[in-house]
Amino acid sequence: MSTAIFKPRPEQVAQESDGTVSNYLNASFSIRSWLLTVDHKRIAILYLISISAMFFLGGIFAMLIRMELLTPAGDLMQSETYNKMFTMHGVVMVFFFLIPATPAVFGNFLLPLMIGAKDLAFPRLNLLSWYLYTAGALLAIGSIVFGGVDTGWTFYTPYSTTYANSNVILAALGAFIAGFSSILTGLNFIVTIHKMRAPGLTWFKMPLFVWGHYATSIIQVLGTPVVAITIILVALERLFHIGIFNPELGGDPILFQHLFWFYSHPAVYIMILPAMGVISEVITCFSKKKVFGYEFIALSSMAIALLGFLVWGHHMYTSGQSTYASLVFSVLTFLVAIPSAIKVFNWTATLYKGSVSYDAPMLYAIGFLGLFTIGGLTGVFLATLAVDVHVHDTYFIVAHFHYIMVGGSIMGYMAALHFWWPKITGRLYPEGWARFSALIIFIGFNLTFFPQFVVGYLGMPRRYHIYPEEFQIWNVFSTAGSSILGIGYLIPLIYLIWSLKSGPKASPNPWNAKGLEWERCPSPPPTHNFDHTPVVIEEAYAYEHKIWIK
Amino acid sequence: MSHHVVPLKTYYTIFFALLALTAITVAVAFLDLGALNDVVAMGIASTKASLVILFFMHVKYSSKLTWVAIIGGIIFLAILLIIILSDYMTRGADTFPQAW
Amino acid sequence: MGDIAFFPEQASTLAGQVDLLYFFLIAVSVFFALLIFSLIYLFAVRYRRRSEDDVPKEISGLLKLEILWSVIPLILVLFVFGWGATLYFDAYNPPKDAMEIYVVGKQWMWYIQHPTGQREINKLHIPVNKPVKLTMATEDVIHSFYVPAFRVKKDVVPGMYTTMWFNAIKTGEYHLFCAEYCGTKHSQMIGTVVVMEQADYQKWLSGNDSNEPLSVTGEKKFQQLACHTCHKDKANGRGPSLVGIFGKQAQLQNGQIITVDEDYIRKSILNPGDDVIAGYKPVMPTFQGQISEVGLLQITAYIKSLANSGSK
Amino acid sequence: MSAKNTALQHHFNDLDQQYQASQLGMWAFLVQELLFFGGLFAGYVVYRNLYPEAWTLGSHELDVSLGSTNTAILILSSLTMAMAVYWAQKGQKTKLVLFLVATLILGCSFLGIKVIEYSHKVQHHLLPGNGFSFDSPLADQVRIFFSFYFAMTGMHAFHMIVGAGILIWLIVQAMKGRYTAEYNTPIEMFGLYWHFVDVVWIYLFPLLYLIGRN
Repeated sequence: MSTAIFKPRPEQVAQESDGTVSNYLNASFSIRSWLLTVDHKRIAILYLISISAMFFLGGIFAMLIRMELLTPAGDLMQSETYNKMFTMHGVVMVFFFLIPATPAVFGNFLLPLMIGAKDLAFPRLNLLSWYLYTAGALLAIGSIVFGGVDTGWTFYTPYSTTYANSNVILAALGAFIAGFSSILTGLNFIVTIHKMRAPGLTWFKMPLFVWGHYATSIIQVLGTPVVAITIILVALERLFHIGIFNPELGGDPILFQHLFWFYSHPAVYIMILPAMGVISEVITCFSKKKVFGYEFIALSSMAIALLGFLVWGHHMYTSGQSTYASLVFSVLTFLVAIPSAIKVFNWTATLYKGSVSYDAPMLYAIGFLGLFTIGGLTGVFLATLAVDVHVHDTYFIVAHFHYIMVGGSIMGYMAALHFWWPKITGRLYPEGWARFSALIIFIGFNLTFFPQFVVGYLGMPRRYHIYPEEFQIWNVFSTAGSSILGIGYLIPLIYLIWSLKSGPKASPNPWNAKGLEWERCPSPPPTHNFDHTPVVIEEAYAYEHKIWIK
Repeated sequence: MSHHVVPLKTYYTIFFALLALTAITVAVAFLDLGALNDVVAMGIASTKASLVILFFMHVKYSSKLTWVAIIGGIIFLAILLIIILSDYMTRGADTFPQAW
Repeated sequence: MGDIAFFPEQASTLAGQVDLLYFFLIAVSVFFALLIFSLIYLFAVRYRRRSEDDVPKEISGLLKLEILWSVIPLILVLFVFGWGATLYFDAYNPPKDAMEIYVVGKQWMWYIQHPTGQREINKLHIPVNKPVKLTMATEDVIHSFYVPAFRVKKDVVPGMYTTMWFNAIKTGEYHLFCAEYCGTKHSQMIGTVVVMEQADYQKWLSGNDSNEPLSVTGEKKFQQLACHTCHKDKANGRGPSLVGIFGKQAQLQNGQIITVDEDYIRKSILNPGDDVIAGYKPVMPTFQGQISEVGLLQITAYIKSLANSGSK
Repeated sequence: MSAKNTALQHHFNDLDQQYQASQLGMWAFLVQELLFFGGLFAGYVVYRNLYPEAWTLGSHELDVSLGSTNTAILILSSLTMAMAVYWAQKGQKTKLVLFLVATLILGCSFLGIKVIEYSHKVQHHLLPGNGFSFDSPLADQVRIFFSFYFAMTGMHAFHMIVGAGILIWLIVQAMKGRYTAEYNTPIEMFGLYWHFVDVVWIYLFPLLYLIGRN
């Protein structure tokens, strides 16, 4: 019986009738056709490769940090090097993995398919976005090679502008250019969703994946430019000492924090909203049920996007910002927590009276639900003024945002990777290994980050190379967990690449899912997506209706 | 597919209105109105800006979506300016009444 | 030390209240987390897929339920907001009678200056059950004075004084950390806060009374920098008389009324042209870069001592 | 008409959908630019509140006559740009090219005046950085005014230079008869960009040149 679970079910494997119809992958094999492609599906593959590379680069920095923190003394590396490790871990993971991950890979690939369009609104702009991303990534890698940057991914002034002597400008420019890639992707999605929906596809019939990306794109377009100009001002200040952020010349370092967090808090919603879109798709498909409260989930994505711009000050409660402003930010932060809570309740209610199956994507989705709930609840701790005064800049904060970013955003990314892998590559991944890796990642994650809540409340500050002995036990748990987590992420890399060559060929709809990308085009889809533009007649996730077979 | 074509005459009237407003704003700047100077300067600048946006950029005749985009952008710019200013304005008021 | 720590000591009046709020939040979070996890587990097991072609009943949503789980969390969080805000006010509004201590953060060490003259590095001796107010400045980048056992933390921002206060209720030695990343040795910018009984504290004070009170050093620096040539005791000098002005209201040239506090004195020494007192010309030269933060604290202490002792 | 389908890109159903997509894309881009300049305006607002006297001193160093002529030039270039769009919609190629060239000339003369102003500032050691000197106790704060002056007008001039470059490309395309009454979207989109740059200057002029002139 056990092997049966891990063998692909008959309807998952491609029948002979599908034959080797030409698709976007075997349309042509020349390097030029890949590097100059304007097909949104190929650009998504380019992003998948470059993003996975940056993810593992960031992961290496994470492992080095955790190894250093195994012992209270700073015995693995100098403090100078350690500061560069956590800075580069932050910069690579935030700007080059979490922000682009789900939108650039799955948004690019699936958005046109889900709304019945032939491609995104501006295909050439889409390719430009990938080149901007790659240029930014190369600049960041350049700053690592030339000696790294040690200001923390937040580049706080006046340290980053006056006192740091590492290549701050190189890393900041990398983030600046990658920011424009994010802006152009967001712009592309907004126009595509508004203007290129298939006939019959009204706003409230669209899949929630599309709603999630619409809300994300609004944040990308409205938030990223403010950090772009802030990075330019930091570079000007560092090169010419123009005095804007330098207190000796009359500048105010807290202004930098305001401008930086105006973008960087909505940026965390850029990271989580696409993952939420993925979770809505996966949970409905694997419980074979319409999502519970469709409008509430869709509108709470928009509420998060808009309210997300009002709350950045909760990063600055102890920064010398006025008490009045902290009060206002605290109230608004509590308001933005409500839509996230609504989403979690709605996803849980979707399982009720469903027919739940535990394929790998569903395991990741349930993992997301659990970890995102803990992440969200600890966020309430940080919104509370009095508690944040104690835990600000300690490992409690590190644990909170890793629960949201790794537990939420990356679990959602892995769910998407496994759920749409047959559609993207036309191959089935080994189900057994996938479930095993999901379990390992879940265990490794909790062992890594839950002890950090404890040591955080004990008062261990962030970014510490050396710490008092009584915190060691929690750091040993955390380092042990991180090695399990590291292995957990390597396993999918192996079996997914393995499946490219020798995985069984996938049928157009291996999960019997609803959605244009499953019902109306083969896997992998042809370059022009649909032979004739589909007409949408049914609600989203109408699992009571017959599944279309292309 | 002629998107709304604005007659030349409108362009000329808007052009002269903009020049006149520029002259006014420069003239008013030299009068001593105290704090009112900034308010007047911004008022005139906003009228000029809305003239350019409505007529030169055809927004007066464009779809509602364009209006939503513009007003959305202005609202988010206002959020940035007002909330940052609210911090600086209340810096001195840290000693709140203990009665809280 | 060296054994396993599970929970930080509660060594200040604030610590108990913050922990109470913290436990309340844990209780609420555990309740909601368990509620959600058990529901997920229940539904996932109860409604697991028995055969490939069973078609579940379609439920598109329930408005009442949606409102329920929006309003209840809203009320809960607003209650938590209120509780957190009141504690925040206590934490960041020092009582009037608090004992003043000056702290200067310098790249990678804490320099602590008692008004009675004692100077310490990375060490802070304070009496138990006595509110202590710290006025903090930094010579270079942003640091953050953080004592986990007191549950208080405040960034030290260059260009302005930041203040915080605590009232230690348990004697002993507690960790002092720098919580805002400030460069290479950020993790070595640590120290200990030693809370002593009143008697031991007096003995410690007299033990190392090696140097004179802060205000005396301040007066020497005031003379040495020739401030007294313009700021005379009576109001007949080119600058306003500084006798008895600390803490009082003063009118600026542009009619604005400000209170003369440490921040105003510091800003007027570094940017004299900025807020000039009404009736005086902006002729005072800037002392930017000539006086260290410690020197500024000494002069401020001297001007404060002029406030209550009348003309010297 | 052959021009019609060559201009229509494969993934759009018809030219109107393509036009609406381009227009929405352009407006999203302009909203993003608004926030980009917004960061600078936020810094301006904060520092003008912190150091009002220094900013008045700094503003008095600026030449109002040059500033207002520049404003007039930019408004005129907005007019010529709008007329270029008008004639593009009418399909009159020669008039279109004429007004595009006029807009280019006006844009370049605006930049010319900026070069004059900047060189005047550099001679008077008002360029922020080590060379900056200003004889007043508020020298540091006046330096912050000038760093915002150069950051804002510099970023605006950069947008003008990029605009001029695109303008040249459009003129070449227009001369080749690429734009007809049916298909002139690039001209109209560039018009939106040019008017946006003009709107930014409409705010920059009073905020920088006309502070405390009484």
